[in-house]
Amino acid sequence: MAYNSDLTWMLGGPQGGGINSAAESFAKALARAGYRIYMNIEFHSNIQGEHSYYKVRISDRDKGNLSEKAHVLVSLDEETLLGNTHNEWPSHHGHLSEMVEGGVVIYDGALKLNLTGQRRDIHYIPVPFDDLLRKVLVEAGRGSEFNALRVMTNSVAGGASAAALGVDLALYQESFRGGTGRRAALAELNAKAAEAGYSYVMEALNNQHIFQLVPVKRPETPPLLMRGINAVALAKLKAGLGFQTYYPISPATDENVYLEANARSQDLTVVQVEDEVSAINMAVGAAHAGLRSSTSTSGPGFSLMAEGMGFASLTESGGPVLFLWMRGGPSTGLPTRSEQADLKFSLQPGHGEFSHIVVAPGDLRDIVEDSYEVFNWADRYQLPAVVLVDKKMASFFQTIDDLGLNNLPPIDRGELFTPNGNYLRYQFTDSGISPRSFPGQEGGVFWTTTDEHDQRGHITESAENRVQMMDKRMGKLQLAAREIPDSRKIHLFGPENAEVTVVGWGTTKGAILDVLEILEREDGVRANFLQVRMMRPFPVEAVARVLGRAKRTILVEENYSGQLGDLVREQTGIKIGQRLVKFDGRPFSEEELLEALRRALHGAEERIAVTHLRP
Amino acid sequence: MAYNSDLTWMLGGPQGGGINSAAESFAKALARAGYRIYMNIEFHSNIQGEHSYYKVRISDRDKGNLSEKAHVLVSLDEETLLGNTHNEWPSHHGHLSEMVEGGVVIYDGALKLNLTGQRRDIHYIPVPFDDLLRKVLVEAGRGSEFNALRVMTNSVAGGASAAALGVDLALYQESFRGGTGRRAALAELNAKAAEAGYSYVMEALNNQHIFQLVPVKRPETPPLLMRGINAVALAKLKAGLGFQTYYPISPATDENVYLEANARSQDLTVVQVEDEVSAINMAVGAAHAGLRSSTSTSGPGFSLMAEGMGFASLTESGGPVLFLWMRGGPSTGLPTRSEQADLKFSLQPGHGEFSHIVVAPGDLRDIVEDSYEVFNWADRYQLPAVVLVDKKMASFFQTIDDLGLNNLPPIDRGELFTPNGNYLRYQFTDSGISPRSFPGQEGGVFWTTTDEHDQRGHITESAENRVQMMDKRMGKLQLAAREIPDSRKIHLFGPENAEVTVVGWGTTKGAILDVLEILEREDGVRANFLQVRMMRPFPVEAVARVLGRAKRTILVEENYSGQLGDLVREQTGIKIGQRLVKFDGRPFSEEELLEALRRALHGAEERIAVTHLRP
Amino acid sequence: MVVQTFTAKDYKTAVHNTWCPGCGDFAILNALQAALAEVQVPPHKVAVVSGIGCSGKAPHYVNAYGLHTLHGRAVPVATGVKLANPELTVLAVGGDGDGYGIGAGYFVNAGRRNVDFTYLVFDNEVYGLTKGQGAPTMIKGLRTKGMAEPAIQDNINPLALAISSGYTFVARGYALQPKSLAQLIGQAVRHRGTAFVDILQTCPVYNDLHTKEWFGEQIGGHPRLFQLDDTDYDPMVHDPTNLEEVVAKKVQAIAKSYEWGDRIPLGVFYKIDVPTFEDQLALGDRPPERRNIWNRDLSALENSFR
Amino acid sequence: MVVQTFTAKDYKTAVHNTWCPGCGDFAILNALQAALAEVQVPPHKVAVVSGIGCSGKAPHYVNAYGLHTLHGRAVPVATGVKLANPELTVLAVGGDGDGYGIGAGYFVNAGRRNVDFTYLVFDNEVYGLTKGQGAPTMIKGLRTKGMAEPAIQDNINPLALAISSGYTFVARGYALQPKSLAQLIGQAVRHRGTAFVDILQTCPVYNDLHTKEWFGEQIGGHPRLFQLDDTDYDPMVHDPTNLEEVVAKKVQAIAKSYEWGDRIPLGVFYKIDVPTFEDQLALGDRPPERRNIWNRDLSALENSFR
Ligand SMILES: Cc1ncc(C[n+]2csc(CCOP(=O)(O)OP(=O)(O)O)c2C)c(N)n1
Ligand SMILES: Cc1ncc(C[n+]2csc(CCOP(=O)(O)OP(=O)(O)O)c2C)c(N)n1
Ligand code: SF4
Ligand code: SF4
Ligand SMILES: [Mg+2]
Ligand SMILES: [Mg+2]
Repeated sequence: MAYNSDLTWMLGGPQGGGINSAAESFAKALARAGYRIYMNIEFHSNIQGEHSYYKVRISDRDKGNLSEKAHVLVSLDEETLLGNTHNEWPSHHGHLSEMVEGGVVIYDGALKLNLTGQRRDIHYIPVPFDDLLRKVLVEAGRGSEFNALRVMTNSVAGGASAAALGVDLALYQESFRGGTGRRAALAELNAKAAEAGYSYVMEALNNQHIFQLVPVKRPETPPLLMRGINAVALAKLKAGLGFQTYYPISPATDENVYLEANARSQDLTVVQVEDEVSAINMAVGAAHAGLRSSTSTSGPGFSLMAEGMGFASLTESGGPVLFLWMRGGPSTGLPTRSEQADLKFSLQPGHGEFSHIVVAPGDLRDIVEDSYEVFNWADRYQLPAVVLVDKKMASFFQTIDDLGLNNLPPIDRGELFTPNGNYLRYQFTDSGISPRSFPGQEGGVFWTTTDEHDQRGHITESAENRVQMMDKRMGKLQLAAREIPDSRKIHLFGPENAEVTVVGWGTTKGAILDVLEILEREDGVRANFLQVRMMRPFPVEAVARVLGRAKRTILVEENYSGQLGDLVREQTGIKIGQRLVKFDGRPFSEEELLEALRRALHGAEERIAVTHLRP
Repeated sequence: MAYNSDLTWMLGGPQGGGINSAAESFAKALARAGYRIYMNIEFHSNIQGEHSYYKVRISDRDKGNLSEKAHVLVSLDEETLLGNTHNEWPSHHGHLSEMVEGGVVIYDGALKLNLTGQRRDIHYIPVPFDDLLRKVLVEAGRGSEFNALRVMTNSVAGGASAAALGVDLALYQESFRGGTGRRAALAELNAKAAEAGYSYVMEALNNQHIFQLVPVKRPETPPLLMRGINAVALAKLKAGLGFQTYYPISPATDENVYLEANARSQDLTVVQVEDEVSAINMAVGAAHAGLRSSTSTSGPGFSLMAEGMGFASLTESGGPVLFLWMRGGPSTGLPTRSEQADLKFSLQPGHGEFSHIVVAPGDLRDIVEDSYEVFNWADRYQLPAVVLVDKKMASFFQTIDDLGLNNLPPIDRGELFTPNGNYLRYQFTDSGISPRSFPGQEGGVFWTTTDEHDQRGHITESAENRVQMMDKRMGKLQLAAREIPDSRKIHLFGPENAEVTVVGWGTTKGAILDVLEILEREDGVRANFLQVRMMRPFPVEAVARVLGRAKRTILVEENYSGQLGDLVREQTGIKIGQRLVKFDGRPFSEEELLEALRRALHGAEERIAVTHLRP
Repeated sequence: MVVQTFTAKDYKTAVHNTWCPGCGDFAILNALQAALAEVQVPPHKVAVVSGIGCSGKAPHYVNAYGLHTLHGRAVPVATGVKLANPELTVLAVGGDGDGYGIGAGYFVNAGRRNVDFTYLVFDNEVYGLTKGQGAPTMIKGLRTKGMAEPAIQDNINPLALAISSGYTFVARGYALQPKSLAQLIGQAVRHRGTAFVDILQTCPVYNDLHTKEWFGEQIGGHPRLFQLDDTDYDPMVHDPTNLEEVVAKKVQAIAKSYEWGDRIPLGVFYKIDVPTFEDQLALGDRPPERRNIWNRDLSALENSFR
Repeated sequence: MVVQTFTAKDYKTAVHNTWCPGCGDFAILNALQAALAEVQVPPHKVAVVSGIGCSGKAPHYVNAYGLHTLHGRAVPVATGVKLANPELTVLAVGGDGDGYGIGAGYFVNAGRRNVDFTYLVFDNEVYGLTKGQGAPTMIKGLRTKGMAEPAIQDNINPLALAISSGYTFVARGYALQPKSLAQLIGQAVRHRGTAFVDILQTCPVYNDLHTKEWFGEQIGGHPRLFQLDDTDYDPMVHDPTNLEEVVAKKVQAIAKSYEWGDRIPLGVFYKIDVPTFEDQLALGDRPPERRNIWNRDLSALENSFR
């Protein structure tokens, strides 16, 4: 039997029912075993009961996105298989349609399911998770602890999955070992539970593996298995973050909670505030007072920060850095789904004209670099900045060997004042940058105001001063555009002289890169990919240069209108020929993007809207 | 002596010191006499004491903007003439530089001014306003009422001005007559006060008029002398406005205060709320409940409405209509100065993608039409709308014969429901418009939510529904684009085949039209003017058509970056060749715009920033 | 006896409910529906306006006009609905985070306005829908299982805050006493002016401190929760023009609102009958179509500018 | 006696003042400068943070770090400044519209937090800078010359609101009693925790009801304004762990705060000494450069993801 080098395992069940820990612990075991993982979760804006599912892509090589298809599906409830019928308009019909032919469906044997009429080309294996665990516990003389240890059904399910995926049982069991404390104490029990699940499924499959994951070498140092949201947090800590405010909101909460949990040990001040207006204003106060400050939110919270953005920029507070975890909009929208629909708003997030920086990292490596360096820029150019991230980036896990936290440029706080007896906070200088003092420093007393102000920071309505101050503030954006190298603003992947140039930004990066590889391999299409990573100041020349010589251009965005397309046209005059958009809250899968690109290439449709009609 | 057909009178003094009523009453007298007026005021964000001034352009024909030059200047304080020296960086050096050669400066004789070193080519006439009034009152046996009647120094100043401008005294005096009550009782006294001022100045000028306003016929019906802010209010009332919320903010306050003053008689509900977040949300509630609702604010308030805009649009509340009285930004900025810097923000005023309408009237006639009809559109397309107006439009007065309130199309509330036993508030229809019910109606019970929702208005995260709902909501914008005629979206003034096309929007309209006339007359330049009046949905084809055949294009905007220029390029790909911008908070004067256009025409500068280095 | 045209059932919908099993919100929902049945207002004359949170989903489960709005904005939206159509019975509902955190400014300023609607706060001391962070009613020093550390911010006193802000009906209810809660909500709905009820709500998922068991405890032979009605406490201002009585009743209510712990009073703490905002604007009860706004003659106004 | 290194003059600037002649703000400004001199904190260790309004211009007239921020946001900004650099003496100042209208949500929630700064509200009962509309402290039924109609919204009681929100120092001052106001501000600055002072301020341009004359009146031989200090009123919670005393002192203060009209008490209404927010976060007094944040070793955190 041939080995499989790219399998997708899926786990579905009710929210709050433990699928997160089950999926994450299984994936971690595989990562430690040497497999490369890309996984993501879909869930409702709900606490307990609604349908949620994890998709885990397991390979011997790095993958940057999910596949549409599943090889093995573990289901803890009926809805995962058959859909939700409790709604007037059911929102999905279960995941069976996603299974590959011959795929394996493992479901909780305690469910009494009627599967008549369902696909017959896949294997259905009811596994009595609870019973198997109970037996293991009883055998170990700990039957009475069943309720307390019930979470171990995760290991039963893991073992069952290992069997279905053709993962070596010992390799999986190994992952339980080597912990400390309670973890270590339970290692053997977990290993037994895994074995129970494994054996049960192997028996059901007549001891024949249906899939067989290609064997890999266990790495010396296990890779990180990490979400974007944690990578952001670590990069911010590395950048010297001193002050973080937040108001709970999905999908930003996890970043905030992680920082909060590490606040005392990292000498970081984290404040849970009363709303996002407070979040940004408090962060502006802290920035003026000399701490690197930040706040993390998503669309609804960002909308409430519009006034604060202008405040920060006009008063040149040097921060805060805002992390905008985009989710399905508009308004409350789809709070737990992903979308790239806040780009345009982030470029002009408030009234009047002011300078700020907007960056959009695309993968874990970008995230670390951008989340870190944007603090340098905020200080250097004394302005606020926005980092565009999204729900997908918040929730996907990926294996990566290390984050490169020690290879980052030094912390640069920009120009600082020296007392001269007549300090002017907003002094006109050639560069447009006025050296800063911070409250508490002798000789550095300054004033600032959200009214137009003079060099000392006092209100003035002088026309002459107004013009100079506007030139000074807006000029800093041009300065930043000149100083920040193109290599931080755009990336061109693939051959210079490609037949087609795909243009995108943010978290579609992984999918686009993977799909272009397939297109080249399977269709012989030589394509390249222009990733736009800095949105403001916009890399006008660099983008115009690439697109100017592109033979054919296709835009890929996860929003309704193709916002980067508009921005490119506004800035360069270049109209990207075709737009592939997806705005149903679910990221492009590899197959969807591949199919859409093929369709675009074979036709001339100006806009192709891709929809994922599954859960 | 030749008659003057275009004179500018100016009145300067400390804020709160009565210049408003003095200038407005004098201008009204001239308007009633048959002159056409265009006047505007500049003032600080202050209550009492800072420098403010009115400029009043008096002509026998309609003018759409102010001239740089002044023929007669009445000054109630020293600063008006000599500038402010109390600031570390004085913001101006007085208005003497604006005087035409031979111009007349009338100032309060009670001021002890040192005018040495000042211009010698103008007339300085100190007039003892108080003394002259006191004398008039004593002669009338009412000397003891001096303090109570001191406001009559306005009439002394008016009389003095009439003399300097060469206005017939009797014509001016006539304006006091015909009132009722207290006004009538004081008519003769006022006339006498005017005469005292008049005679005093005539004597100082040796009974020689320096200027002589061309005589005009007193019209049967006096024209309206009106500010944009009142025209807006009347149009809104005509449109059936039922609910207005506001939080005080300059320059929107006057509209709100005017509506509030007329609320009881007009059966209108006006609520002064605690902030702008409340203002928009309350207005959304009222819109859902079936009243035409509106709120009026300026930049800082609008920034706080970002979340509410998405709410209104996503829930298809059919309103509110927001009047955005733009002022100098960003942040608190220049609260009492004018700017056109909120266009971009108004196009994407919140996170996510949603449909709304943005219009930008250019003059009194546009204001009435747009302020009125936007309520029809809000109802018809069930979305919120923004009307872009600015501080200039709020404060300038202009003569106009009537507002045309009775020539407007009928009120159209859009599609309303008929009970059918299974009403769906968000029913999918071909047009994308779902008939509305309002709370209280039997058979019309609906739900709505800021989460993505199904046809009944209940939360759903279904991908299929999501796509249909986004298509429905965004499609309404295309529907509006199709149904609203081009004639409401753009205007082309001047010859089709001009040498140069000036592009602009909003209140620069008057200045542009006047200046193009001069350019044609004096320079023989055949120019036309493309006024863009509807910003969203953007009239892509119409604008592309005009600009596509333009030989040369020049953008005129009162902001830093030329925002309409960006929008045009984003939407049509067309880059407007040259940008003339002004962002010092003071509108273009006729001379400034003329000079800048000439400079643009004679060169190839891509951007010309015009500055008004006066107060 | 009034003929019961409507029963609680008439205010229910068939919508799939996504609250957690055992959530106290179910009980509040039932009480609300029972109260509407008791007041006998037809479903189509009712509007229920909510913020965002678990509690914010309530309107979907009520057969009445339902507006599930923005986080923290239920009160302004409800105000707009009521002022636009005073013939409606309007209820605002939402969580404690919604009402006292992000909504605190609207909470305070609505008190000043006294528009005739009922405001029910589902007070579970946590941000439920965002996973259990402490809300403004979380008591300083306490820590639920969802919190990493004990709360370091003080809790607000919602009832005292309401009285200081001018509310004319201030009460506290408990989710799991269906009859008395329904009766309390009924009183609130009948009150003319803004009637505020803080409802102690159990959240079995995140609040493991103030649980059904805790609230239900007997201490020294007395139940922790007791009804003010069963005492000689008199919440009512009998002569609203008597400023001394007004102040005395406010102070009494605030003092009472600080009783917490072993003995927690429920019921109406304060009530005064004064003209509503609508009364003062003389809006009457007219729905939009009966306002004199659709065909205005503005010639006099226009001519005043001549 | 302490050596006076700094005098009130050291806290003054030469900036052109744009308040109206006779504005009560001048007196508050003087008292604030006198208080800083009395506390003897060097100007460069002081930050004055304001909102927008006439009152919001105050920082420009104080020789100290001055942040004139957004309307209604002085409190969050001041909180950020103080938490970033706890060694600073931080004052937030602003109007009643700023603080109790648009800022009400921040006012309430700052009470819960108890960060160590002083909050002075210049309470003139009107929106001064936007031309005299009634502010949240305008009493229902009253009408100043700037208002078209008498107020139809109730006024809030700022002191009761503050106490209900958790403030640990709550006081009322009067602009035109320079000595006692300076002394009161001094006490507020010295208080550890958020110290709130509502300052009755005359606005000769818009408030023609509560004028200098009105405040100065003698009624029945007694001055309208009197100092609590001169009575046997005791605002202090002596044992902060004694919940009964805490509640009693709160209730006493709230009752006192409702005294208004012929006799208006001034001074400290309530004071309790409890750990500040910073204390609980163990921030110490370190300015930014002395935090251990500039060169973090994150290998352990990173490795926890392996
Ligand atoms: C502007 C904004 N910020 C944050 C959120 C995220 N959010 C949703 S519900 C919620 C809090 C819910 O807590 P509460 O109001 O107490 O209601 P509960 O869920 O406990 O009923 C928050 C912060 C949001 N929807 N909008
Ligand atoms: C978001 C926002 N809304 C409105 C305003 C306009 N505004 C400026 S000052 C002010 C009110 C001032 O009143 P108050 O806070 O009492 O201060 P005072 O002028 O009386 O000292 C308002 C509403 C603003 N600057 N920002
Ligand atoms: S999280 Fe708590 S409040 Fe929310 S539904 Fe679940 S039990 Fe109820
Ligand atoms: S308007 Fe009132 S508060 Fe403002 S400066 Fe003038 S007097 Fe002072
Ligand atoms: Mg809650
Ligand atoms: Mg005030």
